[in-house]
Amino acid sequence: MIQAENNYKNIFYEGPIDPGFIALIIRKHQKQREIGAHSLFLGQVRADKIADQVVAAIEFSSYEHLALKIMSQIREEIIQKFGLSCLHVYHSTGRVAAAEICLFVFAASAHRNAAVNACSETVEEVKNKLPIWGKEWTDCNYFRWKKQNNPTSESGLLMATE
Amino acid sequence: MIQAENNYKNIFYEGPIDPGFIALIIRKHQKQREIGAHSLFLGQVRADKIADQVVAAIEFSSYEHLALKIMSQIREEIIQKFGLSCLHVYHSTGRVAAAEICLFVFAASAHRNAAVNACSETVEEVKNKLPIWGKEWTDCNYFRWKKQNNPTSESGLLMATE
Amino acid sequence: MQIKLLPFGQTKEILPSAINLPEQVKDTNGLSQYLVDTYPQLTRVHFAIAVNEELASSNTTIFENAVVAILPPYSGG
Amino acid sequence: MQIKLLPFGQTKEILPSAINLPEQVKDTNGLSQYLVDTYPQLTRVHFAIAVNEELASSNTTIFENAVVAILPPYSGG
Repeated sequence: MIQAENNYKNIFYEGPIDPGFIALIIRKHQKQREIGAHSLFLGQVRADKIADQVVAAIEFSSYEHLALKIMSQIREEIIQKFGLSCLHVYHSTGRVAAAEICLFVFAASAHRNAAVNACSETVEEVKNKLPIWGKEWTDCNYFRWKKQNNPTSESGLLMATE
Repeated sequence: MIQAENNYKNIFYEGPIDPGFIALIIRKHQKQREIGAHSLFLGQVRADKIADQVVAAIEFSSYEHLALKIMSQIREEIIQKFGLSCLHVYHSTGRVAAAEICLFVFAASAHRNAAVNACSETVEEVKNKLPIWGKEWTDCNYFRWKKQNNPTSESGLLMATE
Repeated sequence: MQIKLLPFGQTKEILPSAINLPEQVKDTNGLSQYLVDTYPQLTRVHFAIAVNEELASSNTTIFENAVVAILPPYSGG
Repeated sequence: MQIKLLPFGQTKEILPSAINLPEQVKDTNGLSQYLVDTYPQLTRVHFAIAVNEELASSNTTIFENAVVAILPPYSGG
């Protein structure tokens, strides 16, 4: 696949994703008369307990260019597999506080099942295949590196040194 | 279950559902720090072909009070089954043009799978169990009564008499 | 017996909103038959019946002044 | 051999951003071993390697001036 590097669709959104931005994306599809269903997924930073502290924010960093390249492949595959009209992905970079949104996936299709299944599969792929890392900061300014399924029992907290 | 009649949560939205309203509902959950995932479904009126015409709008009517009563039961069951933080359903009444939104389901939970599965199951229940009817109007002002899976081949168009 | 009839969807184009039932109609099965006989256009339509906001999943007695809804197949969403 | 090192996530707190590799390190397997030996804190971290933006799914040769990314387990979403 030959594709100019700067042709990859951007997915990164600085800071928390604003609900107004989500509305804007929805509104953009209000002219597409062949669409019958939109499935949206929003990931929100949860104030998980870590030992006696709670997660106050996650700081996201990424190997952005590689992430865009991989996302571009995932996007093409999923659009084709499910026959989507549209697929949009946005992931926060930088700091996102608890109760704010850090991931937004939007799939649109003529039919419900295609939209819903494509959205779920995209979320799965984003979590497993994109080089993105989350650093969980607690309310006491300790941190630990997020794991995809961090057990809340295991602390592993470190003091901030930076 | 004893419940005052006017306690049923309203689900009806006059006309097409505005993306700004969807943003408002999302924003309302930005204080709930235990939420990790939102799953949203939006149903949009599709400009299906009927014979040589296309659907220009759907006019929705409902047995509203019975619909609210049934929805209230569905809502309680699904919140409990999936351990949701929130479940919201909005359905248009009146006329909704092609490419406009007529159904909005929102499920929020600590975890992704619960939110996604609850949202899908709610959409299914709304379509199957709520006394709501859609009258499909074509661009030539003919109509037919929508069926849950209207084959596009079968016309059954009638001339408007009202 | 006088009942209040709430026809929905396409049945609203066929049925009136109040109806005086003959004495022999006492339940939802009887009502279905009576309506189909009286309004032949109804033959083409499947419909369920709700009496006083309860879906009649089996044959249900109808009393004077009941609110009886005629519900063709749902098509919301 | 001089390479550009791009450590991400927690490896960014352990590794430098440029490194001069000894002659015997010629591929990603050799690099992994060299890094773990030189930066013992790395022992506790699983990581994958990408060479010039290609994930090294098997042992991959590294040339002078390569851009080598060190990728601990992803945790986006």
